[in-house]
Amino acid sequence: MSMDLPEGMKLIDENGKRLDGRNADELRPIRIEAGVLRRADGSAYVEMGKNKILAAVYGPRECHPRHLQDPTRAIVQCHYNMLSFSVDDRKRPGPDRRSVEISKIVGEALEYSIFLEQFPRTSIDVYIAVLQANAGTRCAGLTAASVAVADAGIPMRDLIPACAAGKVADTIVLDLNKEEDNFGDADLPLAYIPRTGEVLLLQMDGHLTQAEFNRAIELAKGGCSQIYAVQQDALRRKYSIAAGENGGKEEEARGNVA
Amino acid sequence: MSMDLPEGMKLIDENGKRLDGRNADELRPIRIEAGVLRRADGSAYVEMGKNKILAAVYGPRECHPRHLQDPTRAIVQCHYNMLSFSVDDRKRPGPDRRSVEISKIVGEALEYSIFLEQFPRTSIDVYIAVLQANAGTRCAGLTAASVAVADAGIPMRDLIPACAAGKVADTIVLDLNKEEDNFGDADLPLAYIPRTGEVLLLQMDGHLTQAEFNRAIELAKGGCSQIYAVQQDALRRKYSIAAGENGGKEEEARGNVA
Amino acid sequence: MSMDLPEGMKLIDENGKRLDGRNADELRPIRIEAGVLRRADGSAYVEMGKNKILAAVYGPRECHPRHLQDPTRAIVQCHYNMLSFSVDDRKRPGPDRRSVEISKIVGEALEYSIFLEQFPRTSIDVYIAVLQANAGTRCAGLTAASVAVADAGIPMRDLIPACAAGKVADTIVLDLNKEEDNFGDADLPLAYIPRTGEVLLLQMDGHLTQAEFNRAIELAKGGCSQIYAVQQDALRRKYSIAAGENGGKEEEARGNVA
Amino acid sequence: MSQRSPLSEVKKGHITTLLAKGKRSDGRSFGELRPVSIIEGAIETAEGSARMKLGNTEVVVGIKMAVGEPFADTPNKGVLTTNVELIPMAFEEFESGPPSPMAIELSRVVDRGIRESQMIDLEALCITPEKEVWVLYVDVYALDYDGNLFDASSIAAVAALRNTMVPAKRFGKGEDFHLPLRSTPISCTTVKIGDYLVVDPTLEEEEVSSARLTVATDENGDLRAMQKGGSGFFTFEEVKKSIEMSVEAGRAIRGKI
Amino acid sequence: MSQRSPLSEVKKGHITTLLAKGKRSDGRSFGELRPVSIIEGAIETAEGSARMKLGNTEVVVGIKMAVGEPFADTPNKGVLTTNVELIPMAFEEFESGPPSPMAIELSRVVDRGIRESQMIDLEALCITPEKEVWVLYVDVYALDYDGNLFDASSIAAVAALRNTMVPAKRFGKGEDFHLPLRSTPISCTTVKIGDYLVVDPTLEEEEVSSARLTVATDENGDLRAMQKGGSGFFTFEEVKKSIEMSVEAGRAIRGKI
Amino acid sequence: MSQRSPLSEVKKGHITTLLAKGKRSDGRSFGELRPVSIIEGAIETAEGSARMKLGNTEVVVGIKMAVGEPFADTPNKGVLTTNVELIPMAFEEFESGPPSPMAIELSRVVDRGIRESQMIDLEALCITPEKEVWVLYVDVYALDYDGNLFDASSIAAVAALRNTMVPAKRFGKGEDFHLPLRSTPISCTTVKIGDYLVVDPTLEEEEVSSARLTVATDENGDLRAMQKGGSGFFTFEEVKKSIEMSVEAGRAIRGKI
Repeated sequence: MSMDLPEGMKLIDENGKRLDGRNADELRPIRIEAGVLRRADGSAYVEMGKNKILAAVYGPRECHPRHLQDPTRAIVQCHYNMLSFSVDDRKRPGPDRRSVEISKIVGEALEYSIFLEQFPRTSIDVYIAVLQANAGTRCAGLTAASVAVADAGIPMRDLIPACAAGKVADTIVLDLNKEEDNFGDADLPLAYIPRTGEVLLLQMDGHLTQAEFNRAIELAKGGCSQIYAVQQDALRRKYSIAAGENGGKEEEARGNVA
Repeated sequence: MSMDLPEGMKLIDENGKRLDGRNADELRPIRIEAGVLRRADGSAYVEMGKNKILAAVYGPRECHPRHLQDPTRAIVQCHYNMLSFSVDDRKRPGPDRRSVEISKIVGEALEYSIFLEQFPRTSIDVYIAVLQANAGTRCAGLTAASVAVADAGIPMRDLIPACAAGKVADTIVLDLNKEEDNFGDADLPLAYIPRTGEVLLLQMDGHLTQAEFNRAIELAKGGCSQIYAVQQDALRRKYSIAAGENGGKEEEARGNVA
Repeated sequence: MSMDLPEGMKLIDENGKRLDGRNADELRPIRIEAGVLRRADGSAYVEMGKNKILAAVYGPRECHPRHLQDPTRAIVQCHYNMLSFSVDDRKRPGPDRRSVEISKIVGEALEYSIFLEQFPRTSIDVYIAVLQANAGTRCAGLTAASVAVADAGIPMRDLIPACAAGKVADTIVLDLNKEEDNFGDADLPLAYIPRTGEVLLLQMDGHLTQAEFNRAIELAKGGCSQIYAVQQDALRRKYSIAAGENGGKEEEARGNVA
Repeated sequence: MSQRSPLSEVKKGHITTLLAKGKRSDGRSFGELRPVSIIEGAIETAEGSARMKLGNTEVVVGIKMAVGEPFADTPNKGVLTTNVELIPMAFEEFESGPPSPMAIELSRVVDRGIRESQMIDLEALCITPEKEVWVLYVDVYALDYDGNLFDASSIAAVAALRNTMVPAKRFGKGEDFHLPLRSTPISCTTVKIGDYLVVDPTLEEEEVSSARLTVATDENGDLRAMQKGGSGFFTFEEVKKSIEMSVEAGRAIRGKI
Repeated sequence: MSQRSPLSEVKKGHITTLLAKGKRSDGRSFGELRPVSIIEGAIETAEGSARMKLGNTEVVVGIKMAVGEPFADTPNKGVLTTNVELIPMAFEEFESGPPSPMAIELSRVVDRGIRESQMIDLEALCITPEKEVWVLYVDVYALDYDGNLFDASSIAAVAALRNTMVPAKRFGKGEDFHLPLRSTPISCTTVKIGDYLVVDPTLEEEEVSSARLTVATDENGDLRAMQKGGSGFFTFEEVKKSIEMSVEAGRAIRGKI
Repeated sequence: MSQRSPLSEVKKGHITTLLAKGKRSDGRSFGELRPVSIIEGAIETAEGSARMKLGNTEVVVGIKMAVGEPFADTPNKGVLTTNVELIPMAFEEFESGPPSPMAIELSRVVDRGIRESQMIDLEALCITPEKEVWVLYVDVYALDYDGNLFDASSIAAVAALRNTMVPAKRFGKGEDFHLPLRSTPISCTTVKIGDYLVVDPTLEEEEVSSARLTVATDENGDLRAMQKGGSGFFTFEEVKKSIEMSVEAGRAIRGKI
């Protein structure tokens, strides 16, 4: 949000198209695959525009460190991690403050979605690895993590889709990409369960009037609904492939939402 | 002790007065309030010249980390902490080596004053926060911490007052301020129980003949006696206020020693 | 291995002599003393050329941290440590990555030599301090540590001698010194038990044909055999001195292998 | 908020019963802040400072400035660094050592409240583009914790910034001047307990709440930053209600700094 | 490898029994690698990259470059930094936090395989001697762990280096160019189980093995780096046999990158 | 000193009984140091060094120097850094990792003994004011611990400084020269056991003592640094007696370095 727009760059052109050709209310292409890792109990891979994100889930398993154990339910420990080469300037490996904050709010959203009371004293460990980043990684990461939890067979209330809306060149748009995030006016990530209308993650940076806020929320809700369908589809494919004993080809199993 | 005296600065003027107008054997104004925090089990606030210091005590409580537990008595864990903005150049938050050393020697002095045998296996945790520093913070911190321990209702042998003496421009003086500490020749912090003559903290930096040392000790003893009276007064006020059910106004409860 | 040879420096002269006057197959002078520290359970001091190395052993003793405990046998925890002033440019105290790697491979070699099954749940802690370094410290450190383990009276399969061979100015040589290590072409540290022909440590850096490799191995084996004799001698001296109740003078007890 | 002991279930029951009767345990209405007291300029060694009580919650904020280098991607802007320290003095569960996730979230929310609202004219803190800019440290310390550190920290930070003098003279950069400020964002936090929303929660209320929404608004009631926390959910109706309560409560605070 | 549970004794018995019959539990011959798949250039934000599967073991490698200062003792050479991260995503026993000894050994062995083989022409990465050189970060992340990270990491790193473009334009240093490379070292690891030697061990095989030998060889079959690990021993005969197996298996890999 | 096991109560009884008879368990008188041996210049890679035994306590000190920047508030003085490492080799209770409070107190007391006594002419270590000065690292390692590391460390550090050559040639700053020194401070430590004061305590004596006083004196018997430790007390009479014992014992040491 903090950078000055480079000379000559137009975030929205005269036809209302964005830098990558999208309309204001359009998501970037999204692809989700469930069950991509062998070692983890559950896993998922998400490509959303130029974001490439892996999520893995281990658990419910013995809780480490012990003092975090809750005798009444499982805890969720979420670790969001940007790989060093996922951004333009190399990031030092290991968690920075931004990662810790994202891990916390993504973990809280996941907590709500899981029937934690069924697994007292255990930990459900969620690892999100951002292989390539292009704005919106916390939402894509939560989207992936939720599919990975389902892939691990952990009983859930529902899947959690997430995406951002924001304000760019005085226009409220859906799903900001990197340039829009850098040079835009506001960003509003949302995680929301379409079936129940529950908001599990909500942040806002920048400057929005209350009317603009309402419009942004509407766009983000629409985005979540689309992503929710892709999440369900990924799991269905995984299970049908499993049922058909690898009869389906992976290429066919890919879905796009334009 | 290590800096060169700026040109034209006179630490002691022709009338024997110091930069802040004090005589050689004079303390800075000191004010102590007991019971200033709600959450802590005991607390105290000390202003001594331009030093502003808070102390809080928690305990006796379960000992963390466990391996420090002593089956025969309580342990004292003291943490001296200079807030980042308490000095001219911002200090990075967190303990540096100086803080660790001060925590150790202040904690050892407090240990002696507490009947530790009454609380085996527990920890008494003492936190000293320097909000504004102007030389002499370890003594003012110990002075505050001892009042906070008393305010927590922990059985004690006695209160511990502390103050420094030193050598400035060839003169032995009481209670060095920042300029005197920076440009002086010696600093001698002392914690001493006037009633029993017990020395609990003693350090010396700089250069003193044995005769100068003896003179400095005499001044510091006198300073401790004055501070001891202010400590007692702070506790008396706190208890009389408590007894009078907040009948006294806080403003009246402040005392000064000039 | 990575530095360019300074102009005019000849690592091997026209007579086949090395910078320090040695022949290609010659070790640096080596001296070993067992039992040099009082507090440790076992200890040894090694000088090998300009390397000066102390090793100390504590244990078998209670295993810290606990989670490393093995109910079936002792574990070996080895810590290789270069003192800050042991090299030309001061090294920051504390382990760097190189130290961690060396600790791991030296510890693994020692593990094999000890009858670990006799001491379940315990830890055998080995500390190697490099006081002065001049290439070959991992081998000299392992050589010292093995004597220290024996000095601690811990039941062992055998002593472990170690030394390197390498390639310098197109010649395969034994026991590289600092200049040869810096400007040479390959380095091959080896730990090997002459009696059984067992290889316990083997690394190689640089560039060797397979024929050169075989020649280097032969040289290193010869070096190990010589060092093995010095190790045994050090222990014999220690025990005979002990048996003779300090009747022998320390100076006489020193041995050299040229 | 993460561990639920049986005790807190009892507490929760009691608090929820009261709320159902329209009452809070300390007698406030749902949208009412606790008493606020702010002492500005309390720390002479700082360029700006504020010691603030919000009910029994107390924080101290000090601003320090120095001359440093700008970030490569903002060569003509000063540098802002915000840090909240949850020192163990303030609460028995705060620990020394590296900052907890709670402290990091707090730091980042306070930072965004200041940064994204563009409260500070960072361009006016450029001395020589690409070379020298003013670096500004906002350090918040919790001293006594009884809930709602989000608002206590944010508001005290804003108050401290408002009395900050840039120490130009000390650094040989001309005369001291007031820190160049623009808007004054006010942060206000609502928590959800059962189905009820209350502003400025005490620690007891925080412990039994399921979710938290912090909203920073400016003089015009525009939104400048927002952060939902906790593992419970809000409906969109509740989000809107929270925003309204925040704007309202923000107005009350705005007069005091 | 350090702790031997009763379970692994049973496993070891089973695996050794099979080996005595000339078989491995996944059907491979002793000198046979698992199926290899390498996707080069998978990461657009990196200067070079490779995602590699070796059986069920998966790693991703990204190369990042920047302009920096040379080391004082190599003023005319670029700087190479290699790091292997064993993130907990890949295996239930990997932990967050400072790198374990296993991760450090891996990093250093991968680094030496590249550095000592002089694969990269580091002198061609000097911009201005003593002042500016290219700094090259080789970052390896384990994603899925089923044994033999030594070879997966080394080979993927080599593959990533081979598709690396030096981002000269982005740093104002002329046109982008291919990273200047010389030889292509291939690393191959053999482990000893009982008295048997097998290449490219699975995790199960690693857990029952007593010793490990990693050998990096070049196009000519010359040795470029070697690392023995584990608390067991090799005889010299076994060392030579391992080298032969490594050269052989290396040849198989060499065609695939 | 912090934990009192029943064993140490027995030990304390025994040691105190002996002291009441005017005896110490190793036969020394109350004011007598243990045998001292100092090997100066033992480490060739250091600019100066000393390996010292004080009874069974052994330390090694190395001095390293480099060219660096002065501190802003002392632009014309060299920089002194003192560090004591309590490595686990020396004692079963010493641990790897960040320095313990004991190690930090030791480092700072050794540092002050050197710094406040103005032993080193730091102004003579200025190369170019505000730009370049000599940086001096005094690194003390405990090798074998049998009490009184305060004195062993301080005295060995002083001995090492006295044989230090400034490596000017290696840094292109002219000819090497002796480190410019002024006074020679000698540190001596007394502990209180029951009501008795003894110098140079063994580990056993330290463990049963209630308080410690370290006093650094110069050639004239003037005081240059002092540090009381331990949770017991001294009377002023005892402080004066300790100073006398320190001056006396310091004189004995002074001849040996």
